[in-house]
Amino acid sequence: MIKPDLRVNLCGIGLESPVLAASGPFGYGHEYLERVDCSALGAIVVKGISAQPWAGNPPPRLAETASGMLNSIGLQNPGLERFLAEDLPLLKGAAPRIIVNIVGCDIDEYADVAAGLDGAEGVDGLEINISCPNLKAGGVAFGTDPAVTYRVVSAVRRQTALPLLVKLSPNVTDIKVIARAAEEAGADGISLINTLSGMLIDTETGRPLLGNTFGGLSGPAVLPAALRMAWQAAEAVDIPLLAMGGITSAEDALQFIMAGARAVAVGTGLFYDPELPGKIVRGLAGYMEEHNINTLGQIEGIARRGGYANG
Amino acid sequence: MIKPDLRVNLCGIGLESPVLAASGPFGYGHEYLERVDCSALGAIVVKGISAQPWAGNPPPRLAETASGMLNSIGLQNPGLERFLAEDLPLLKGAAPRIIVNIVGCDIDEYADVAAGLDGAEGVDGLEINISCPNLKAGGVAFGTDPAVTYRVVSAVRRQTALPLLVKLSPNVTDIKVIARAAEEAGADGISLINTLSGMLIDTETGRPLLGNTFGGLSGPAVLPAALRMAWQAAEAVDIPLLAMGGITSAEDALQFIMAGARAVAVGTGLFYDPELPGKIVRGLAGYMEEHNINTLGQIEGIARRGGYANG
Amino acid sequence: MTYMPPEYGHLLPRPFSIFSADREKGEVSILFEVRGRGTALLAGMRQGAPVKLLGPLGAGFPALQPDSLLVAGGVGLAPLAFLAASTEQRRTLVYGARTAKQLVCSPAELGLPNLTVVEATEDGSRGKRGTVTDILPGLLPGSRALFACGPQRMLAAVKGQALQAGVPAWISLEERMACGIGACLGCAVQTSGGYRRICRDGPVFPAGEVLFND
Amino acid sequence: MTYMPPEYGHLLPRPFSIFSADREKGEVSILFEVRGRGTALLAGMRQGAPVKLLGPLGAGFPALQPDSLLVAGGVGLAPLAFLAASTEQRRTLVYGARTAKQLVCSPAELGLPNLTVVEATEDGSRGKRGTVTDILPGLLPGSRALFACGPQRMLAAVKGQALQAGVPAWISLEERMACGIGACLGCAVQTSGGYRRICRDGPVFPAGEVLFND
Ligand SMILES: Cc1cc2nc3c(=O)[nH]c(=O)nc-3n(C[C@H](O)[C@H](O)[C@H](O)COP(=O)(O)OP(=O)(O)OC[C@H]3O[C@@H](n4cnc5c(N)ncnc54)[C@H](O)[C@@H]3O)c2cc1C
Ligand SMILES: Cc1cc2nc3c(=O)[nH]c(=O)nc-3n(C[C@H](O)[C@H](O)[C@H](O)COP(=O)(O)OP(=O)(O)OC[C@H]3O[C@@H](n4cnc5c(N)ncnc54)[C@H](O)[C@@H]3O)c2cc1C
Ligand SMILES: Cc1cc2nc3c(=O)[nH]c(=O)nc-3n(C[C@H](O)[C@H](O)[C@H](O)COP(=O)(O)O)c2cc1C
Ligand SMILES: Cc1cc2nc3c(=O)[nH]c(=O)nc-3n(C[C@H](O)[C@H](O)[C@H](O)COP(=O)(O)O)c2cc1C
Ligand code: FES
Ligand code: FES
Repeated sequence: MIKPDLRVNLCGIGLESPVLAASGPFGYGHEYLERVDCSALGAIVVKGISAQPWAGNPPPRLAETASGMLNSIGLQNPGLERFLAEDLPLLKGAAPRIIVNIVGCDIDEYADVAAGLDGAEGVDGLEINISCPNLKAGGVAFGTDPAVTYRVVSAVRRQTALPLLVKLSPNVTDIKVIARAAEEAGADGISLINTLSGMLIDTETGRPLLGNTFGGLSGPAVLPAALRMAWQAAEAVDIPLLAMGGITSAEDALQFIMAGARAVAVGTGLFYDPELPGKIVRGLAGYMEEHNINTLGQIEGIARRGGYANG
Repeated sequence: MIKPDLRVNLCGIGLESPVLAASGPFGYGHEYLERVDCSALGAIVVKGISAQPWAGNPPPRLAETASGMLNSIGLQNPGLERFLAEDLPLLKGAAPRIIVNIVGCDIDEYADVAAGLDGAEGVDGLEINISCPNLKAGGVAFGTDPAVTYRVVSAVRRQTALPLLVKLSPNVTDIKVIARAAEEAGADGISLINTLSGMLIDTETGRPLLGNTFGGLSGPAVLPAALRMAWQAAEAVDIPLLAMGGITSAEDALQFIMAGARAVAVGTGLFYDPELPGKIVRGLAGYMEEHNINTLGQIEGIARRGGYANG
Repeated sequence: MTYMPPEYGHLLPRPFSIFSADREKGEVSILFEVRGRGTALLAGMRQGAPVKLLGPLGAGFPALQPDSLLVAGGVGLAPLAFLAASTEQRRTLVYGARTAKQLVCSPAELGLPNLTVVEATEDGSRGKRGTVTDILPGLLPGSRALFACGPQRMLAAVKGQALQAGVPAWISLEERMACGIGACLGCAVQTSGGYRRICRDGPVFPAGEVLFND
Repeated sequence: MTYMPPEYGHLLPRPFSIFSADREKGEVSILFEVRGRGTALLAGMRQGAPVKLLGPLGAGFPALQPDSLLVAGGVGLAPLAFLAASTEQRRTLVYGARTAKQLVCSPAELGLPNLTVVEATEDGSRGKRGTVTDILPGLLPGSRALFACGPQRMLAAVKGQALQAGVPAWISLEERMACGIGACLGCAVQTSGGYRRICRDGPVFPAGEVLFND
């Protein structure tokens, strides 16, 4: 009988498990590490860090939707300095690998955060969140324009030798051109998807339900759109993919791997079930045993190559 | 006590009810008209018609997703001639108002269908589906480019004096520029949203589940994204909106109306419950009675104006 | 179409064949197998809970002729049991499945005294060892018509055998559905006459018209 | 956090206060009101069905001091009943709601002999006619601390009255939640110290720190 090997190499980061905690829902990690068994996670992608502290959006910040949720946290975070002083020490050792998600309101801020994290002990990689509003361009997200994407990624690349993932916004006409711009600017990997822009209205008050009007849609509702974009990104670039969007089972994770993802992350799924990472890892192992698969590399992108020979 | 008036005027088409059947799920109408009470519908938007018959995509064409579904019907349709000869006569009289959705694989085909429908008795309006792949531009959808949108809508506008709605694709970075292009080209109204591009993979075969790989996501899962785009379109244009995307209750319909829609359509919701239109209409009437609202005009776009004064 | 109870969220209706009908009592029964979420939820419902149905829909099997052969794979038994119950003539049902467990109904449970049931399981755990297509060659020569329902692979094989033996055959197909009434064009099957709707033009088609893609 | 049974699809967990706890039996109970889909599904579950809980979470009320005043609006009774049960001292609970129907629990049902309950309903259908804020002015002067839970509008008014009377007050807040443990930053409330997390830094905050936005 086969003993499945779940290790993967994501842009030079060796992971014991292909299931990561997505940036945001997991916060800075210690809250979950205290309460639930996180040993099944290959890495934690910590919540977005900016150079200065960001206050975040007015409440309500959350709403439940059909098979999903909206959030408008507004990238609230303690800023680089406090992250390094207070959060990172709690994570080191306790967490598996640590990937830090970075945000900025202009290109310099992204570059500054990257520079500040470059030498930090315990940081295994960076993930740039290019869905932030570009304040110098009227609040349009950086990641909706390939030229701006190229500039942000290049600026960060110059500041760091750490493995660098670029996290794409799904709110674009053509994810392929954005993925290519990131690759050309020196990204080591692509993360996708961030949340889909959405909103709800409270019919009793006649007003938007979220304090910020718009929020980001995540959860199982978005899985088919996320999977389509993962498929398209895999077609567009040669660097590895970290895929996410609505994953709540091993079968969901397998779909992303078969579309071409090296590893997957769970975000909203953790809210439904904090023990989800372990369940997914056990489910993947079971699937691999059943289908005689030694390593995930054997099925990475298999759906792009016609699937199993006689499936 | 108030007797709520549910009539609305959509681009010159007087509707007895603000709830329409969305193009596609309702087919050419007669199948539903035979089986269920459709009297609550303000209009039927019939399935897309092209100049020549289209065969459609290979099966499987449907898949269920979390709170939604994927379809890849591929715009199968009998073509203009058979529609006029066989389908339209069955609809006339039996149906409330009739809006015909038109599709094409190039601009000429759109114009030809519009010309052929212009004089047809029983046709109250047209809806142009610009989500079709533009065969002359490598299969990119017409509706993802404002310049192409402008050209398609202008070409159709020249062929017809019928009320003309333009149905937008949600798979774009900025729905506002597309809505504005349609308005400038002479559209009388905007319909939105069409389906979000998505896919699923069958982990047993390792292959995409749909015969066509990609399909369109619809149903409650997409409601928050659809509502956000309706809100943005209402901001961008002055012509009325017909809004849809995941509506399965009067409360859902109200959210779209409060975001700025004149009328709403139900598609996937009909599959969950063929009696949905009547339930929504009764729910709207109940809400209006409770909140002392005479006409829907009083709450159209109210969320864009700060909501109820003391809600 | 069987509408899913709304407390489970938004689920498309599920299509099922009629297994038996009591016209006097106005009752129908369905025989179903748990495949995924929808059938698992139906199976877990408490007895007496209401379920909304729309039907009957589409075109079923033509009337049974003398010397007809019925062929069922697994839960494909449902429409054939219903067909068999429509006449008192003697007829033969070839009923196959992977293992005895998938032979969901015993001949006695069907309560059709004039029905001869030939069972086959791939592992030999009940009836003959093998598939229905191992048994058909012996029975086709004397038959005037064949009616079949089961997995697509079985139907494709049965179609080939029937055509070769010159026996007219009708097969009942499956595809994922949304509307169930012919409106959405979601349940297409490729036939010699182009795409047809399984829910309305079928689910039963003359075997010769159906183009299987494998 | 109460995790919703998976047969209903994907639903976020729902936060509830502990209404009572029996440490020996290892049991806790919650008292809840049906507001939307989640609570309706919980209410419809058959007796004995398992429910997954994560807790206790966050920071509750500080220890009861002598001459404390408890104030509950509707189902906000839950954490105050739990607090009241933590001591044998005499204390007073002001318990208000729109109508008698929303006074979900009678004093007798609470089974707390040392608790004096003053009820108020807006329509006068039980207890005094009016809101808890009509009653507080008479009781605040003799009180050394106030503990409250209820609708936001009530808490804002109670905060004002307590501050004015110079009585230290703690209030338990509500906001929509996702993680329940302080990770997602979804349940923010504006305080004099910036946004704080209701699930972890609260739900109980010193009233003076909370900035109500209405
Ligand atoms: C005309 C017709 C008659 C049928 N009669 C019966 C019957 O009498 N008894 C019975 O047990 N089943 C019958 N089926 C199949 C039944 O509809 C499916 O098993 C059921 O819809 C699966 O629902 P689920 O939620 O459990 O599975 P899902 O989770 O939706 O899917 C589980 C698996 O079932 C397959 N599947 C899902 N829906 C369909 C579908 N509509 N057609 C074919 N495969 C599907 C999927 O490919 C998937 O592999 C019939 C189908 C059709 C089209
Ligand atoms: C710390 C805390 C303790 C609570 N204790 C209790 C308790 O002991 N008993 C009790 O009955 N309720 C309590 N609640 C409120 C309870 O969590 C909500 O009523 C419940 O989550 C509503 O779920 P639903 O699916 O029925 O409603 P939904 O359909 O989700 O929403 C219905 C309505 O409830 C409101 N709502 C939804 N979730 C929340 C939330 N988390 N906080 C505030 N409002 C919400 C929405 O604005 C909406 O108008 C508490 C909330 C918090 C934050
Ligand atoms: C509450 C919440 C906060 C989030 N914060 C961030 C963030 O700070 N940076 C980021 O790149 N993505 C953030 N995301 C997006 C997630 O990392 C993920 O891309 C998205 O939610 C889709 O995955 P899911 O469906 O598994 O949640 C956040 C998502 C949620 C739900
Ligand atoms: C099966 C199916 C077929 C559809 N066919 C068409 C079509 O022919 N033309 C069109 O403009 N939209 C078509 N649509 C899109 C719907 O009209 C609608 O825009 C979309 O489904 C979102 O609404 P819903 O969530 O209520 O279904 C189709 C949708 C479905 C589910
Ligand atoms: S299921 Fe809609 S046409 Fe068959
Ligand atoms: S609910 Fe996540 S921080 Fe409070």
